Parts: sequence; C-alpha cells; structure tokens
Amino acid sequence: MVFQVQKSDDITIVDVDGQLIVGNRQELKQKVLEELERGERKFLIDFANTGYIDSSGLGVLVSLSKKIREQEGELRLSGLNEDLRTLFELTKLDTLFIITDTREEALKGL
Amino acid sequence: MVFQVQKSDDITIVDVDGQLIVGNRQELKQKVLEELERGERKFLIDFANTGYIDSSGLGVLVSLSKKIREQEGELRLSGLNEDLRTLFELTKLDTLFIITDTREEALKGL
Amino acid sequence: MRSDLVLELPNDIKAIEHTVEFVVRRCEPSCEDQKRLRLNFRVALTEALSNAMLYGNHRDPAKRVRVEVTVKSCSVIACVTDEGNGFDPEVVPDPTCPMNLCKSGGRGVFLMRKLLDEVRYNDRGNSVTLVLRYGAPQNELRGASA
Amino acid sequence: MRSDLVLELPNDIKAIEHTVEFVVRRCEPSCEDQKRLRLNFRVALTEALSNAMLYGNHRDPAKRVRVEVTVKSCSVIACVTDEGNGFDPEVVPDPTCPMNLCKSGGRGVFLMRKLLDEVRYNDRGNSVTLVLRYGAPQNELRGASA
Ligand SMILES: Nc1ncnc2c1ncn2[C@@H]1O[C@H](COP(=O)(O)OP(=O)(O)O)[C@@H](O)[C@H]1O
Ligand SMILES: Nc1ncnc2c1ncn2[C@@H]1O[C@H](COP(=O)(O)OP(=O)(O)O)[C@@H](O)[C@H]1O
Repeated sequence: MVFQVQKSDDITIVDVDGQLIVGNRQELKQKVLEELERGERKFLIDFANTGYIDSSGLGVLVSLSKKIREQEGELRLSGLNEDLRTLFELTKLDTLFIITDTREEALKGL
Repeated sequence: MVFQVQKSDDITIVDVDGQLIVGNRQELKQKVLEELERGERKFLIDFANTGYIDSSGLGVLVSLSKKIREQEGELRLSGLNEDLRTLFELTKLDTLFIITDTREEALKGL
Repeated sequence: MRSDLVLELPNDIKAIEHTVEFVVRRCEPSCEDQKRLRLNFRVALTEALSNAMLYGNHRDPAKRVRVEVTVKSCSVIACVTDEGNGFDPEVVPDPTCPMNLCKSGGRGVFLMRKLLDEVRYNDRGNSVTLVLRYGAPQNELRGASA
Repeated sequence: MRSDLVLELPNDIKAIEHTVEFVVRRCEPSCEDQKRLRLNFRVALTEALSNAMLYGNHRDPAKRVRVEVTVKSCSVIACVTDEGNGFDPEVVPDPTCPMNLCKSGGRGVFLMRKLLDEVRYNDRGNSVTLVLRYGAPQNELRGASA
C-alpha cells in the first residue's frame, strides 16, 4: 500500500492505493497531520484505488476529520466503490462524512 | 499464471506469465502437445514474463523437447532473466536447450 | 474434522494484510460468493486478527495467533485464537449510537457481526469463530445486504 | 525457540505457489539478501513442498504438510514436514550426469542443495530443513553463484 499526496490549488489530495487497515493507518494519519500542521486546511482522500478498509482505518478517518474540523478545515472522501460504501453505511459513518462519487465533484465543492 | 499461445508464420510461441511450477506445469505441457498433434513443429517458449521455474517445470521442458524432437520439430527458449538462467546452468540444462536472449533472435533462427 | 489450513502467526500487525490475502486466495476456488468473500470475510478476518494481536496478545511479539480455516461446500469458517485472557463480547457498545459515532474506535466486533452470518466467541473470549455462508439456506441479516 | 510462522497446509499442489509467496513476503522485511530469497529460497521451498505432497503424502488430500519458518538476523530457516515414511536422501542420483540429463525428473533435491547453504533431512526422511544464510560467514558453495 502507498499513500500519495498531491496538491491542487489549496487542496491536499491523498490517494490510498491498496488497503487502509491496522497495519498502515498510522502512516495515513501522519501524512495528513503533517499537512495540517503546515497550514493546509482543505483535504480530499480518494479511495478509487483502495481494496478494503477495516475498522481501524475507519477510525483514523474519524479522528482526522475531527482534527481537521478543529482547525476549521474540511475533509471530503471520494471514489468509494460499492464494497467500501457498504462499510460506511453499516457503521453509519456515511452520515459523518461528505462523500462524493468522483474526485472532480469533491474538488468542485471544497 | 497464464500461458498464452500465438502464431508467427509457422512458429508457435508460448508466453509463460507468472511461475512455471508443479501446480501448473501440466497446463503448459497440454497446450504444447495439442499444437504438436495439430501438426505444428516449430516452438518457442518465451520466459520474459516468468517469475521462477521449479524442477518439475524444468522437467516439463525436457519432456516437451524430447516429444518435439521425436516429431522432427524444434523447441527454443528465450527471455530467461539472470535468475532463470542460473537454474538452467545449475542443472546443466543450458547444454540441452537452444536458449536465446530475445524472442526476436529465436524467431530468426527457427 | 481437520481444518483445511492452519496458521500460527507472529504477533505483528504488519503480517495481517498478507495473511488475509493468503487465506482468501485459498478459499477462492471453493467459494460460491466471491463478492462477500472479498469484502465481508476479508474485513472480518482482518478485525479478528488485529483484536487478537492488539488486545488478546497485548502487542507482545513473543505471543502467537492461531488461525484455523475450513472450507466447506456452503461455508467458509475461520477460527482465530490468541493467548490472552479474553473479554466479554456482550458488553461491546454499539458504535452506531449517536453518542459513539464520533469515537475513533469500537467498530471491530460490530463489523464482524454485521458482515458475517455467524460470529461465535468461546467462553473465555480469546477465540472467535467467523462463518460466511453461501448457497441456499442463508442468514437473512447477512451484512452487506443489510 | 518458537518459529516465527507455522503453517499446516492441505495436501494440494495448487496451494504451493501462494504459500511460497506468503512465506517469502513474511521473510522479506528482515532478509538482507533479497535476490537469493527471491530465487534460491523460493525455488527450494517450492521443491520441498511438492516433494512432501507428492512423495511423502502420496497426493492424499486428507494428509497435511507442516511448514515452520524462522527468520533470524543472518538466516531464514524453513522446515517442511510431511506425514509419509520418508526416504534416503543420500541415494538420490545426480541429475547433471550425462545419463540423467534427459530425464524429466530427479532435479528437486539436487536444486535445493545447490540453491541453499544447508539442506538437512531428519533420520526418517519426512522432514527437511532449508537454510538460507546471509551476512558475513557464508557457505562458499552457495548455489546461485556456483
Ligand atoms: N481478542 C480479544 N481479547 C481481548 N479483548 C478483546 C478482544 N477482541 C476485542 N476485545 C475488546 O473489545 C473491545 C472492542 O473491540 P472492537 O469492537 O474491535 O473495537 P476497537 O478495536 O476499536 O476497540 C476492545 O477495545 C477490547 O477491549
Ligand atoms: N518427502 C519425501 N518423501 C518421500 N520420498 C521423497 C521425498 N522427497 C523426495 N523423495 C524421493 O526422492 C526422489 C527424488 O526427488 P527429486 O529430486 O525432488 O526429484 P523428482 O521429484 O523429480 O523425482 C523422489 O522421486 C522421491 O522418491
């Protein structure tokens, strides 16, 4: 798994390639928090290339979303396939996040 | 792993994608023997996309080479990387086969 | 009955991803529900392994986790056992309650139960059996379609 | 010493490839010789597993193969045990003799020995220990460079 970070204007985009699970979630957390400390405020995490997410991966998203909101920033999620959407729905986390189908939609709104 | 069979003029080319090992060697054997029965006589097995070969994979090559020669055909091998060449050298099978670096060289000679 | 596959794993969360992949690949040829094997079983097994390593074995690298997998014509069964003292799975709070929704943890046992047809702990609570059923007689509340 | 990884595998040659992959991935982070792990160890482990399944367990699907892997700072050790009666590894003929060169079989034990630093059978002959060493004190006859 690899987390790739790019910038598009003032938005920080993170691609999750592979799985977001207990073995690597800290890496994602650290990457996003570094950017937040550097002053970035708009974040998009794109799951278009993600296999699956476990509960600790979901947990990291929840905790990042809190930290970003504390700094008056915003986090969006995009590119969730049907499988991944199911996980958000089962845990009701779809009500907590702004989730868009495509990366483009998310970028437009941010 | 996948074995892909193509024709180039009167030459039958088989690509070995993945491993050639005990779990799949029969598949390769069958594919080549079918072509031999159909009347094909010139064969090239290309290992450019092969990970590794075990002793039973080597064994299948030896037995195919015998069967092809019995029908007055010819078998060449190409695309062996350094790792795979090592296996042929250790077992002295490099003395039994016509091995060329590239597929193009092999096709020229056949 | 003898299991189709037994693994004794090091207590290393970095090993989870490859282990889950290996087990799922082993089940693939016989499983009639590739979609739920890929999502439901994979995620549930990941949860069971990480709970075993983090809570059961308390991250102790000297401890091991045992996984026993049985593939039947209508189900895949995985039993994950750690060397810990167990816990009471009945008292795990519902993470979908509004009060808990913003917590970063507490979704593992819940997800296992939602995703699979059966999740059974032993009395001590250090061994969980995960069951994914396919074919005819299925649990109506079977997760991904809930 | 406890092994870092223990597998009990079904006697199914189709399982060999994924098993070898799983074990090698587990060894990768600690191994200092990726090249020989990728070729020498991978091929040797494949040979040991197929011999265990084909000759030791005589393709019997009810039998199992046990694999114990230990990763140390200067070696990777895999022990492969079947449920058979074993054999005498000393009487395996040299497949590189001109007489044997055209035979389709008989290269497995030979390759294991050529590729690894140490290949040790138990007395019964149903369990083989494969050792790949790296770092300073290495066997001079270490296969790939022979
Ligand atoms: N194998 C286990 N051994 C001991 N305690 C466990 C085990 N599995 C789960 N638990 C307990 O159950 C709690 C809930 O687990 P879970 O639902 O997976 O959420 P989380 O892992 O986010 O805490 C854990 O915090 C732990 O206290
Ligand atoms: N685990 C084992 N149990 C019993 N016999 C074995 C075992 N491993 C190898 N042998 C014997 O040693 C012989 C040589 O094996 P090998 O060198 O791998 O070549 P091949 O597999 O092509 O016969 C086998 O034919 C078999 O009789």
